[in-house]
Amino acid sequence: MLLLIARRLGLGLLVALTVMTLAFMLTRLSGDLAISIAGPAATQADVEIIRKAYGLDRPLYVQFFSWVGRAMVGDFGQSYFFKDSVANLIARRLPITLTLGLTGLSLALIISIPLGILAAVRENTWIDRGVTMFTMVGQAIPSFWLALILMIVLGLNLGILPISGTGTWQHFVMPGIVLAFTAIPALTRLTRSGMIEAMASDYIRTARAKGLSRARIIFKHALRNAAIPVVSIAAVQLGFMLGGSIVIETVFALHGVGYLGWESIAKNDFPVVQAVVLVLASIYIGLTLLSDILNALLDPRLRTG
Amino acid sequence: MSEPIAIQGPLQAPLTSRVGMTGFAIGIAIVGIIAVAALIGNQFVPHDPFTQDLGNRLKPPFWMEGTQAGHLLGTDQLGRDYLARLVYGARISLLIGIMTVITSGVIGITLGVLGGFFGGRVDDAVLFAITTRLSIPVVLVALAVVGLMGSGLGLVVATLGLLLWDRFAVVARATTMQIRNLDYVNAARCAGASTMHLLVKEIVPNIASHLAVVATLEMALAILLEAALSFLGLGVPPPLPSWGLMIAEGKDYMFFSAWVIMIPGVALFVLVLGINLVGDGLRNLLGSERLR
Amino acid sequence: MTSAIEVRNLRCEFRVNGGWFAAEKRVIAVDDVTFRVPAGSVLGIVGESGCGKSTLARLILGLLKPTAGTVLVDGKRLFDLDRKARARLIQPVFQDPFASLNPRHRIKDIVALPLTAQGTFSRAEIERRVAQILERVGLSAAMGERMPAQLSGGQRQRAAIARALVLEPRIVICDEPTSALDVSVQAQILNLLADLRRDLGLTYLFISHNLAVVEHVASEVAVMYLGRIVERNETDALFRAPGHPYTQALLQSVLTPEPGRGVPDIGLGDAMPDPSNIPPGCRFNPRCRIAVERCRTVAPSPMARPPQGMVECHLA
Amino acid sequence: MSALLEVEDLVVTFGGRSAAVRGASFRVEKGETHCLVGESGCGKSVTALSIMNLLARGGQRSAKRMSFAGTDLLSLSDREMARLRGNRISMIFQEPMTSLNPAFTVGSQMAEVLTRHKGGTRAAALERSVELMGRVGITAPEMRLGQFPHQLSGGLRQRVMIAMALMCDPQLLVADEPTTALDVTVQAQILRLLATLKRELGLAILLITHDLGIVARVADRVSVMYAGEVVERAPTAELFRSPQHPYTRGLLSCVPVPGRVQRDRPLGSIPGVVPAIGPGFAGCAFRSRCSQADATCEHEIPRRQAGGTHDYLCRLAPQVSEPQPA
Repeated sequence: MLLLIARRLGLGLLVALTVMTLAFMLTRLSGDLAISIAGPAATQADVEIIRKAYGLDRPLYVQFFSWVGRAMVGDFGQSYFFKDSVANLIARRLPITLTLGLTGLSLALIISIPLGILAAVRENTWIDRGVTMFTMVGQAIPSFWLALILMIVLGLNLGILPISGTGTWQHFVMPGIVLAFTAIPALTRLTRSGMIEAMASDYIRTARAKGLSRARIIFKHALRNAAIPVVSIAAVQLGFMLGGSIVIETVFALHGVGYLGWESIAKNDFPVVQAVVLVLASIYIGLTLLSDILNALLDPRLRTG
Repeated sequence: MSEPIAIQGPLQAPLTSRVGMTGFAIGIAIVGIIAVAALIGNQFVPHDPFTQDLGNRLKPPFWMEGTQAGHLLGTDQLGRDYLARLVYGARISLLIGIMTVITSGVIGITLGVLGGFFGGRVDDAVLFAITTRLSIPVVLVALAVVGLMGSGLGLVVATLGLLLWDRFAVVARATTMQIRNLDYVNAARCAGASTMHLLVKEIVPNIASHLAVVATLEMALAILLEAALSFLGLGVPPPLPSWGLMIAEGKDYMFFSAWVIMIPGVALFVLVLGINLVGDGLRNLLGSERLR
Repeated sequence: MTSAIEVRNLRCEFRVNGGWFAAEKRVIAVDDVTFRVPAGSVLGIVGESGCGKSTLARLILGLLKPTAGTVLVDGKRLFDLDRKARARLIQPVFQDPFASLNPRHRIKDIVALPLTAQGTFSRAEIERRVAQILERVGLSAAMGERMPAQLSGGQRQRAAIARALVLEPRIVICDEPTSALDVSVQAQILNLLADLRRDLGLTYLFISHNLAVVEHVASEVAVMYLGRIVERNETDALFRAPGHPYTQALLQSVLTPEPGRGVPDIGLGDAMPDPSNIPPGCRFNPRCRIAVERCRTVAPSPMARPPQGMVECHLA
Repeated sequence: MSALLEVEDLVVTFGGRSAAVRGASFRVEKGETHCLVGESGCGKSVTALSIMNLLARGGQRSAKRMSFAGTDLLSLSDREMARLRGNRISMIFQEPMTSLNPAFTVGSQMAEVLTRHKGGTRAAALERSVELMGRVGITAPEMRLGQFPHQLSGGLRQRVMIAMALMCDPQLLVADEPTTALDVTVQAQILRLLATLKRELGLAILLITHDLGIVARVADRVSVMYAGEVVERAPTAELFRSPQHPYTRGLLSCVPVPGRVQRDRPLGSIPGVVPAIGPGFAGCAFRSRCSQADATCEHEIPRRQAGGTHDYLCRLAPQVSEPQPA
């Protein structure tokens, strides 16, 4: 088991390294960084000074390895725009994104699991069709547009929630709802299909042949098996939600990591862009590992040989 | 590697319900109407989507008071005809959706089928590529590419195409693995068929229906992502009327004239819903509910 | 005379990932198997699930690479033959007729595949041969135009047999060809296979878990247990006087339709065979009711058994 | 005398379309083993499931009579029927590999049957589980309690299923192809076990199978099913001695019997395939495959007697015959 975890960590590291390479190449795609940092009004001399100051005159591979080497120990360099260390910036912004992500995930699970169960046990009734329709609608609503509508309805018309900013817990309600909506359709359908599959299985037929009550059949025998993929995928889903929070943070002016990413892209602040990509990727990698471990713990077939 | 997608056997009896088929029909109708509008709609709209008319700014659509005759859906903040822009925007959305699906489909299906069929080292490499791709935050990277390289329709298509192949690869790989050891593939091998024949004639036709479902999902996703990128100002450049960009441009006026974001938003929603209904119909036809 | 099939010291191992909390397992599916099948005869291979009989079939068809040992088909090494030459010599009929026909192709295209893969036949020739073989296996020309889903299990298995024979191979590997069929259809297929063998002079390797079926079709029978052939002999001799306690138990457990005889006590314990954990000594010893101390430590070597056979048992 | 289980004119339809069972009738007496035999699709499993009221969604059952120990099963509510299942009627299935819940231990799955129907503590239920596991020949039952199904072999799982079915001392055990998925040596062990339990506990068994060998060795009485009908009913010995229905005769001739094999002779076989039975089908369903069919077979077929407890569904008069050579 330890060996396997070690192997998975190794794989994760390799993935992270690949992502770093890609992120580095990405920021070099735009041509001469010194020129874009210096801005349109700069003279040739200004550009040269900037090039030296940021170490951009060194060969690409030297720049790359020096960045990788320092990133390994948590030093992502200095932000050009914010005049602060990138590590500090991210450390300050990350809690906000994590709060948002966890709020969104919790809301999504609270809504989608009961809905999925309900649809499954009422398969092919109007309740099931209603739930399916709800998931289709949820999948089709653009999240930024939903955010704007909530702002108009909850913020302006009803005036019960703040429209944007980071100050209080109320500021997380609307973004949390919008983020939850990005995961609810998938999680609901997964719960539903898992439950339908379980309810049609041989062991549920056995449970019925044993004369067990309907509640026990649904909530003990079927749900336990249907929940395994849902729980393990929830972890992966959180990774996707953190990655997708950039749009929502930007709309609500929530100063998390995603917002930071958007700002730094707009400002050509490439050390920050690189670091944000890397941090989000690392979180995702960690969550997939967690998901695999959860899966193994929940499924006795994987737990015991 | 956790695979969020599980697939039931391709040989399962089709499970069709009348209700499911109604959705399928509605979906095809929606996508069909929008496609027709995108192709020839501009013939029927008396305005140009780019002509500004600053004297007629923010005129509301026909069902509201103060509407302007001739501008069925009103005008935007620069007095451009909203209907004309909406029709032009449909063209952009569909173009992006289709081009992205083609690009990402070619990449993803090739990787997935090869990994699933050959297994071993090839599969390790494919799996690594998929894992790496999944760990990259799509929106951020797409924004960064467009932000750093300059915006443009072609660039958006290329970026999304290179980023959205993961689900094609995962599904193609999983279904191929299921099929590659079935006895009809073994029988074809024993019949002396070439590897190319096995891949193209025995495997791909049997996973094609699953891939068609993925294609609808990816098309919907690409359209939504393009809208999001344009909304954030790093997608299709103005004055092209992408629906996402129309929402972004209307954002400043939404508290007073909510319709400026409602009209392009609803259009986006209906198109994506239509595509999803088509996908769901296909899925019902296949009886593979877990193919998300 | 060269044998149609000759297998020497064949061995096949798999590595099975044990999951998160268990060690990787090494499964020995086929363990040092040697035998010859003379041209024109039928070797039946019997054994329970997991004994390696299907793996053996796959090795002889070249679908799996052996860990060690050689397979000679018609006197030539299997892996020296290219795919087309191999296809001309040896063809399979698989168990499940619902899985062995590509659901997206028409029956006549499926049957034609061995011919088209050769690349040397004209279209007219292919059509002529397909029509001929379809008729020979009892399918009408109209059946050839259908998709597999439109055929019954027995008809599908006829199509699979047609595909196997269209290239006129010398050898057919039948891997449980009737196990998925109902008994009335099973009889049709067995009769068809017997006719074809007689008329075309074919050699069969016939794999089945059903002893009665094997007795009906095979001229010689090999019994497999945990990857090894533990007894082999001419069919009549083996069924009349089985030497290995496992063969005896297998024969006893066949329930013939004779009312009033009850279910025999075959005296095997519930130590089920596990190919990832083969016991030392004789691999059958944990289930054997006559096992002695030597059986637990020393693996028996093959001993001749009249008239033509062998058995691997210290006590036979 | 009333039988333990009486089924008369059972009809089962799915989604209102074609009927899977078309008027099946049979009786299971107390303490006897009754076999329902037939090929795939003949409706034998559906019959068993409809007795248990376990039909898959869309399945509709109706019957002139379906009673168990004097109770009319058709009039019971779902809740009342659930109280009967696992308690006075138990059922085991074909696939021991998938019939146990992979997420729970063997012990917890067994114990819940007793606590559900008889109440009592979990500890007492576990004790009873151990006792029954010993009874069905599972070695080291205490250790098995804490194991998960995937850790057991197929034969062991089927023994667990049987032990679980016995938890509440049922009067009837419905066994749907209980050995089909098992190896022949394990099959013999499981069938011996069922025979022993029947003898020692006075248990009646309704055994569903396609295997005439099993029928011959374990059944007291047999009902042969074809295309949703019971075409012949007889005591076992009599059925094998003088089968009357052409289908039964054909079926018997198809089975290769070890030791009586003539390798150069073809096996007997039944030509053709089971026809699709649509609504409005009348007459004998076997006529398209029967060598003795004539025009009268297209009309209603009477049930003929061939002895006190032997009857069959065919126009042909009963004949005394030697057993079919195999």
